[in-house]
Amino acid sequence: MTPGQQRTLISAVLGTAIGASLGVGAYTFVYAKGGSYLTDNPAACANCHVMNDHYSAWLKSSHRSVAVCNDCHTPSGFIAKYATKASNGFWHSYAFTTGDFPDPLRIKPHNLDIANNACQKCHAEMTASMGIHGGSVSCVSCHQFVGHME
Amino acid sequence: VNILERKQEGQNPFYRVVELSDTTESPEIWGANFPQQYDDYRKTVDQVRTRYGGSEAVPKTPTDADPRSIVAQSRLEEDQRLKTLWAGYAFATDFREERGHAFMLEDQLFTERQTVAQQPGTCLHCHASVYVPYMKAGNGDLIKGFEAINKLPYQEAKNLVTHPVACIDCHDPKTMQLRITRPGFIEGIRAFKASKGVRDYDVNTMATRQELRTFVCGQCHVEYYFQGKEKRLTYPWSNGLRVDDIFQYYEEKKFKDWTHAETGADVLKAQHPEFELWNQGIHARSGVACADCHMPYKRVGALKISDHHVRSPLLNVNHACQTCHRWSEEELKSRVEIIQGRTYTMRNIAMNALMDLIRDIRMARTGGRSNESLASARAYQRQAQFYLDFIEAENSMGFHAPQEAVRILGESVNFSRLGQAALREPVAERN
Amino acid sequence: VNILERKQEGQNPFYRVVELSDTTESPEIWGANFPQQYDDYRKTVDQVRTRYGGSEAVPKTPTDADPRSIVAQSRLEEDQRLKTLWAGYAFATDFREERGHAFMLEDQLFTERQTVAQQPGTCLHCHASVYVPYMKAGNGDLIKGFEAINKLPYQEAKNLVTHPVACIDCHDPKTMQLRITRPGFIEGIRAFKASKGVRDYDVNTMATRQELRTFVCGQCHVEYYFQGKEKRLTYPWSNGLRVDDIFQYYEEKKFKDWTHAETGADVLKAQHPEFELWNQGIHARSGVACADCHMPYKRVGALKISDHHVRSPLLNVNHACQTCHRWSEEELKSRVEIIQGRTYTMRNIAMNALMDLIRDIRMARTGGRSNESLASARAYQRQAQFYLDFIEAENSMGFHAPQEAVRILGESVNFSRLGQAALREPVAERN
Ligand code: HEC
Ligand code: HEC
Ligand code: HEC
Ligand code: HEC
Ligand code: HEC
Ligand code: HEC
Ligand code: HEC
Ligand code: HEC
Ligand code: HEC
Ligand code: HEC
Ligand code: HEC
Ligand code: HEC
Ligand code: HEC
Ligand code: HEC
Ligand SMILES: [Ca+2]
Ligand SMILES: [Ca+2]
Repeated sequence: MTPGQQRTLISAVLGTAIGASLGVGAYTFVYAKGGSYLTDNPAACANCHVMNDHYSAWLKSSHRSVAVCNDCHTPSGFIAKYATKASNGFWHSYAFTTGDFPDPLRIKPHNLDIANNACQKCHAEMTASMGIHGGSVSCVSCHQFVGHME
Repeated sequence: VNILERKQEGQNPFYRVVELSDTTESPEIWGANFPQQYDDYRKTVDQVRTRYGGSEAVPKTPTDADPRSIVAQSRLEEDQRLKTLWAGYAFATDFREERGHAFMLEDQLFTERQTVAQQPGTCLHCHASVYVPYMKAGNGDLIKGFEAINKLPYQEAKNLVTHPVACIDCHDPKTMQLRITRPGFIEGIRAFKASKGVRDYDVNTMATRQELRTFVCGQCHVEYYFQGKEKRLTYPWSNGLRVDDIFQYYEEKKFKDWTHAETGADVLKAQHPEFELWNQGIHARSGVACADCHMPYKRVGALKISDHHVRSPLLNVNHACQTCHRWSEEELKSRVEIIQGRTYTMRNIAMNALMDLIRDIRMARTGGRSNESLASARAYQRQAQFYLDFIEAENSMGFHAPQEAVRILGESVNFSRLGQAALREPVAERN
Repeated sequence: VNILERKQEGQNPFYRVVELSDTTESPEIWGANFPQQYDDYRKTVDQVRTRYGGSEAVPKTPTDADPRSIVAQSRLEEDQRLKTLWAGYAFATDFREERGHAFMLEDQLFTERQTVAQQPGTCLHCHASVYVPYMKAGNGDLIKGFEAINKLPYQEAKNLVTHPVACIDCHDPKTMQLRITRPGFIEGIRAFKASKGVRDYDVNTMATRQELRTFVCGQCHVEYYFQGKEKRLTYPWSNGLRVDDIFQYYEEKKFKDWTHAETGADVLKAQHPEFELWNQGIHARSGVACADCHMPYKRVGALKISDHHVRSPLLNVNHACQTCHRWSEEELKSRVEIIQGRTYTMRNIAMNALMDLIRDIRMARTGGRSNESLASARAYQRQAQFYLDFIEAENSMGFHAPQEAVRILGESVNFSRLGQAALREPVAERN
């Protein structure tokens, strides 16, 4: 199997597993292409209209050709990555179904940390010099638009 | 709602259940096609107070003269100095905090300012749905209708209108696009553009959509005066939109609103220059329109619609501000209040300086000084008063242009204090 | 280059070719480890002018007293009113636009303010690399060394220092972390935090990294005075950082910098309160540090480093502003200039008001008025002058806190004009 196929398989398996285990309405899960939560295809995120804005903002961003949603919105590491997808997937599906979520969307602190750390996945070298002081700085405080051009 | 409905909402826009024409005035009919906007539109009856804005619902016993059972709080009672500021003018008898659009017609009908003074039909331009009445009175010619109704006495003209500002005052019934229906703005913005070298500016064909999201409000939220005996509504913009340009305009026209009862100075009344002040601010510079903050988009299912509950953005921070600013609601509110607090501080310093000047001129006058010897002090009062009132009458307590608002108040202080000096013996001349 | 190649270059950012200790003063040695930062650091010799900032290189013939062949333009010549403002104080003899860090030591050594007045060693705190000298003079105790050198006459103390601000003044040589080395700030910020209820604040252990990116600058870019005969450098922050808090502090201490030559008023000199004014601004509120704008990151190959060419951000808008603001360089520049222009307008109005007051007091004085009858006017001058100077001495022409800057100037106008009134017969008392 190519890595790609492997991924899809894992996704499928995990998908149903998480879907069931977390009790996401199977209907919702399938209907909203919940499986898409487990692929890395950005278009998949946009299966929910509420994600459309961010999808199109991402298309305009400097990262469209270098980073997909999951590069920034899921931590590195297999388990962590799918755990996050599962919880976000669950909560987003849940929120989406109940319609109970803030407008405009606001990234939650936990997910903002994930995004901030994600930068390091690719820019560790570039920012090594910044690191040498210890103490943290938020990439997003300056680079707010890298993932989503306004 | 379940997810299936959401997906559908995603596709369908509006159902046209009735046909709207250029004479369909009643919002209720428009509401059949656009129920969500209509529902929000009707919410402007709500009265909620913010630190410096919103409005408070004050109960009052209805009379024949004034059948209103609820009004907004009196600004004159909140700050007695305003009575001195406007001594001899209708505003000194009744001036209240403004409230939602739903009240605009009744508040104009029943303000005591109507009983102490004879007002012209012109007043209706900004307090009623006048588009259809103007077109009728002008047999299809908006400007002619405008001129005809301006001339009528208010008590006669008022019978020609039925609604507060309505859908048709901002929208083209066929396309629903924004449309400017107010002659005052059409002519005012043309004069302003001319001063910038743009000739024959026609707002409805030349303005961008984003500009119209501000201009529809600029139809009324502006400084104005009644020109000549035709009482033609005029926006004093041919020198520019800054307070200095507008004051210079009135100087050139030698215009006065009234003669101050205590000092005999020919003074001016500034009125709600939201559009003008906003123009000097960073948001205008950044292309942020009135509607972006006062009618922000909100999500209804899959749809994003403009919130037609026009109100203080501080009552709706999350939609009004957080689309552009990542700060928490609390933080955004305190940022506004810091800006407003600074403005309020300077506003009071300027107010006290002007009270001192008015007292001095009054005493010098009763002390029997000649008009010549009072002329300079009165000229200072005229300018100090207009600059102060420009920010006092503007309704964001400086938020629309924080630094400019305080600059204007600072200049007002200077004029008031110079006026006082003009009444006193210069030190130079003593022994 | 693609991101892979970058990886290669990027492996380890800096090669430690020399060991740095707590006594390594010379930047050149540090430069061996950090060549890029060192190169930029040396660029602070550049002199480029902006509308209100930067500096202009003015040639001058070297003398024994002052061997400098190039200085910055004289602010006194640009605005003669400053000579009246500071009449009787050293600043009236020589005051120039400030320039890059590279010049800080020589400009202090050779300013004419040194020849007309006897200065203490305290001056060096902010114009030289004093960390190592302080440690030496205090046998390892920074504060003791600070106290010892404060007391020395400047001409003696100056022999203890060699460099302008150097790496070791901002960095820990072992970790390269930012570190506060200035007693004035360590004690000043502690007093300020105490006023906010935070006890025993220790800046080097309790400040966040982002705070340090501002505090290292706050070591020197602040209002200060010399306390008592020990000439202890003190930052007047125990009531707070706003101009009103600082003025109140000096009132309580009954402190004066000098007695005004023309009016006999006990007045104060404000000096570069960048840190204090920044604190009142929207950028501070948003967590934007001095270094973010004056030492923005720049990309060098695979690394991003802090631009150690500390200068006006208007000479580096692209790095300094555009990461956060998506506007064109031209647009950002004009936004700054609009803010600065408004501040400059009010600054001139306040300056003229103060000139009028000074003239009045002078005349009343030569006219033989008693000190009692001048007391009130002099008190107004003291406050008007401090408020005006607070913005005049601050170096961003209001940009660091636009609305607050104009608020302060507006209050200054009020004080000056009230002072004039205090010298004149009140109108009330005439016939
Ligand atoms: C290069 C990194 C990056 C990529 C790629 C990226 N994002 Fe984001 N995203 C961010 C950051 C950073 C934030 C937080 C923005 C902020 O705090 O202002 C964010 C915020 C969000 C938010 C919350 C809304 C908000 O503004 O707080 C959503 C929803 C979102 N992203 C969805 C997506 C989707 C869907 C995709 C793919 C189409 C995507 N993101 C791709 C970095 C990225
Ligand atoms: C089932 C529909 C749906 C799909 C598919 C979806 N989202 Fe979301 N997303 C939502 C909803 C609803 C919210 C608002 C949740 C809230 O804020 O409570 C949301 C919020 C977010 C947020 C910001 C709020 C937070 O939790 O921090 C991020 C980031 C985000 N989504 C990223 C993604 C990414 C990345 C994908 C694709 C891997 C994706 N979403 C796919 C519905 C969806
Ligand atoms: C999946 C890898 C990846 C992730 C995750 C990622 N980046 Fe990037 N980033 C890149 C690549 C590749 C480039 C393009 C480099 C080039 O242009 O040479 C880039 C370019 C950039 C640039 C320069 C272009 C611009 O937009 O100014 C910035 C700044 C940047 N990234 C910041 C961030 C931040 C902040 C985050 C996290 C919120 C982030 N990146 C997350 C790979 C990534
Ligand atoms: C204080 C503001 C600030 C912070 C915080 C910050 N950056 Fe930057 N970053 C900048 C500036 C300014 C540049 C200069 C870009 C240039 O040289 O044109 C830059 C450049 C970059 C670049 C190279 C852009 C290019 O031209 O390819 C990357 C990648 C980057 N930053 C990533 C990050 C990451 C990851 C973080 C968090 C660890 C971060 N930045 C934190 C301001 C900041
Ligand atoms: C960037 C957001 C923003 C923009 C753009 C804006 N405003 Fe405002 N406006 C505010 C805020 C904030 C207040 C203060 C509300 C308060 O004090 O409760 C305010 C107050 C007002 C008030 C008084 C409201 C009340 O509750 O008493 C009026 C009227 C007003 N604005 C009209 C306008 C007009 C007309 C325009 C366009 C010319 C405009 N605004 C543009 C944010 C904005
Ligand atoms: C150019 C448009 C315009 C014209 C003409 C106009 N108004 Fe208004 N009026 C407004 C706006 C906008 C407000 C709300 C903002 C405010 O109150 O400052 C308002 C508020 C009011 C209020 C409620 C607040 C208060 O002042 O007590 C009354 C009453 C009122 N107007 C009466 C009148 C009368 C009487 C006339 C004619 C002499 C008139 N208006 C002419 C635009 C106008
Ligand atoms: C036809 C004239 C007219 C137009 C057009 C108009 N307004 Fe008003 N507006 C008024 C009047 C009059 C009042 C005061 C009503 C009262 O006090 O009875 C008012 C009140 C307000 C208030 C104060 C509400 C409160 O609670 O204090 C806000 C905010 C406001 N308008 C914003 C806007 C915005 C934004 C637009 C454009 C989208 C707009 N207005 C268009 C005439 C108008
Ligand atoms: C004071 C001005 C004003 C009035 C009165 C007004 N609208 Fe609007 N309306 C707007 C603005 C501004 C927009 C945003 C238009 C845009 O962005 O192009 C808008 C947008 C709309 C839209 C487009 C969808 C949306 O919500 O953005 C509809 C439909 C609409 N209005 C219906 C109505 C109806 C029905 C009424 C009467 C009950 C009404 N409007 C009264 C100013 C007004
Ligand atoms: C459509 C975008 C948009 C909206 C909506 C918006 N702002 Fe802004 N705001 C901006 C921009 C752009 C700036 C200028 C600074 C910049 O370029 O980032 C700004 C600046 C500010 C500032 C700093 C200016 C100053 O004078 O200190 C404050 C405070 C602020 N906004 C508050 C608000 C509040 C409160 C609201 C809602 C009532 C709001 N904004 C709505 C875009 C917006
Ligand atoms: C948001 C950006 C920003 C921040 C943060 C900032 N400044 Fe500035 N600063 C400016 C601008 C813009 C100017 C005006 C430069 C000019 O007129 O050429 C300026 C001017 C100055 C000047 C005069 C520069 C000259 O060329 O004459 C000094 C000194 C200064 N700032 C120090 C500081 C200090 C110390 C801090 C922190 C306490 C600080 N600044 C924070 C943007 C900033
Ligand atoms: C040891 C004291 C000291 C420290 C620490 C210090 N400065 Fe300065 N700074 C000065 C002096 C003194 C001058 C004036 C030099 C002269 O005119 O000869 C100056 C000048 C400047 C200028 C004016 C440059 C010009 O072209 O006009 C800027 C900008 C500036 N400093 C910013 C900063 C920033 C930002 C920091 C912190 C990163 C900082 N300074 C730290 C003492 C200091
Ligand atoms: C608390 C720190 C501090 C102390 C103490 C200090 N300075 Fe400065 N000095 C600065 C800063 C910061 C600047 C640059 C900003 C400015 O010029 O406003 C400066 C600028 C100068 C300049 C160049 C601009 C000008 O004024 O001509 C001279 C000369 C100068 N100082 C002399 C002195 C003398 C003499 C003393 C002692 C009596 C002294 N300084 C004490 C911080 C300080
Ligand atoms: C006036 C204060 C000041 C002086 C003097 C100074 N630096 Fe820095 N330096 C900073 C600041 C601020 C940072 C950013 C630190 C951070 O973000 O944690 C920095 C960062 C650095 C870094 C980390 C990488 C980077 O560029 O961000 C190095 C290495 C460095 N400086 C070397 C030096 C050297 C070598 C000298 C002397 C030639 C020097 N510094 C002088 C303030 C200063
Ligand atoms: C690290 C981010 C950052 C940097 C760097 C930065 N700003 Fe800002 N700026 C902000 C924020 C945040 C605000 C507040 C408005 C908001 O919340 O969007 C703001 C507000 C402003 C405003 C509106 C405030 C007012 O008083 O009108 C102007 C103008 C501005 N910035 C100009 C600049 C300039 C010029 C520079 C560079 C010298 C700069 N900024 C650097 C983040 C930044
Ligand atoms: Ca109101
Ligand atoms: Ca300078």
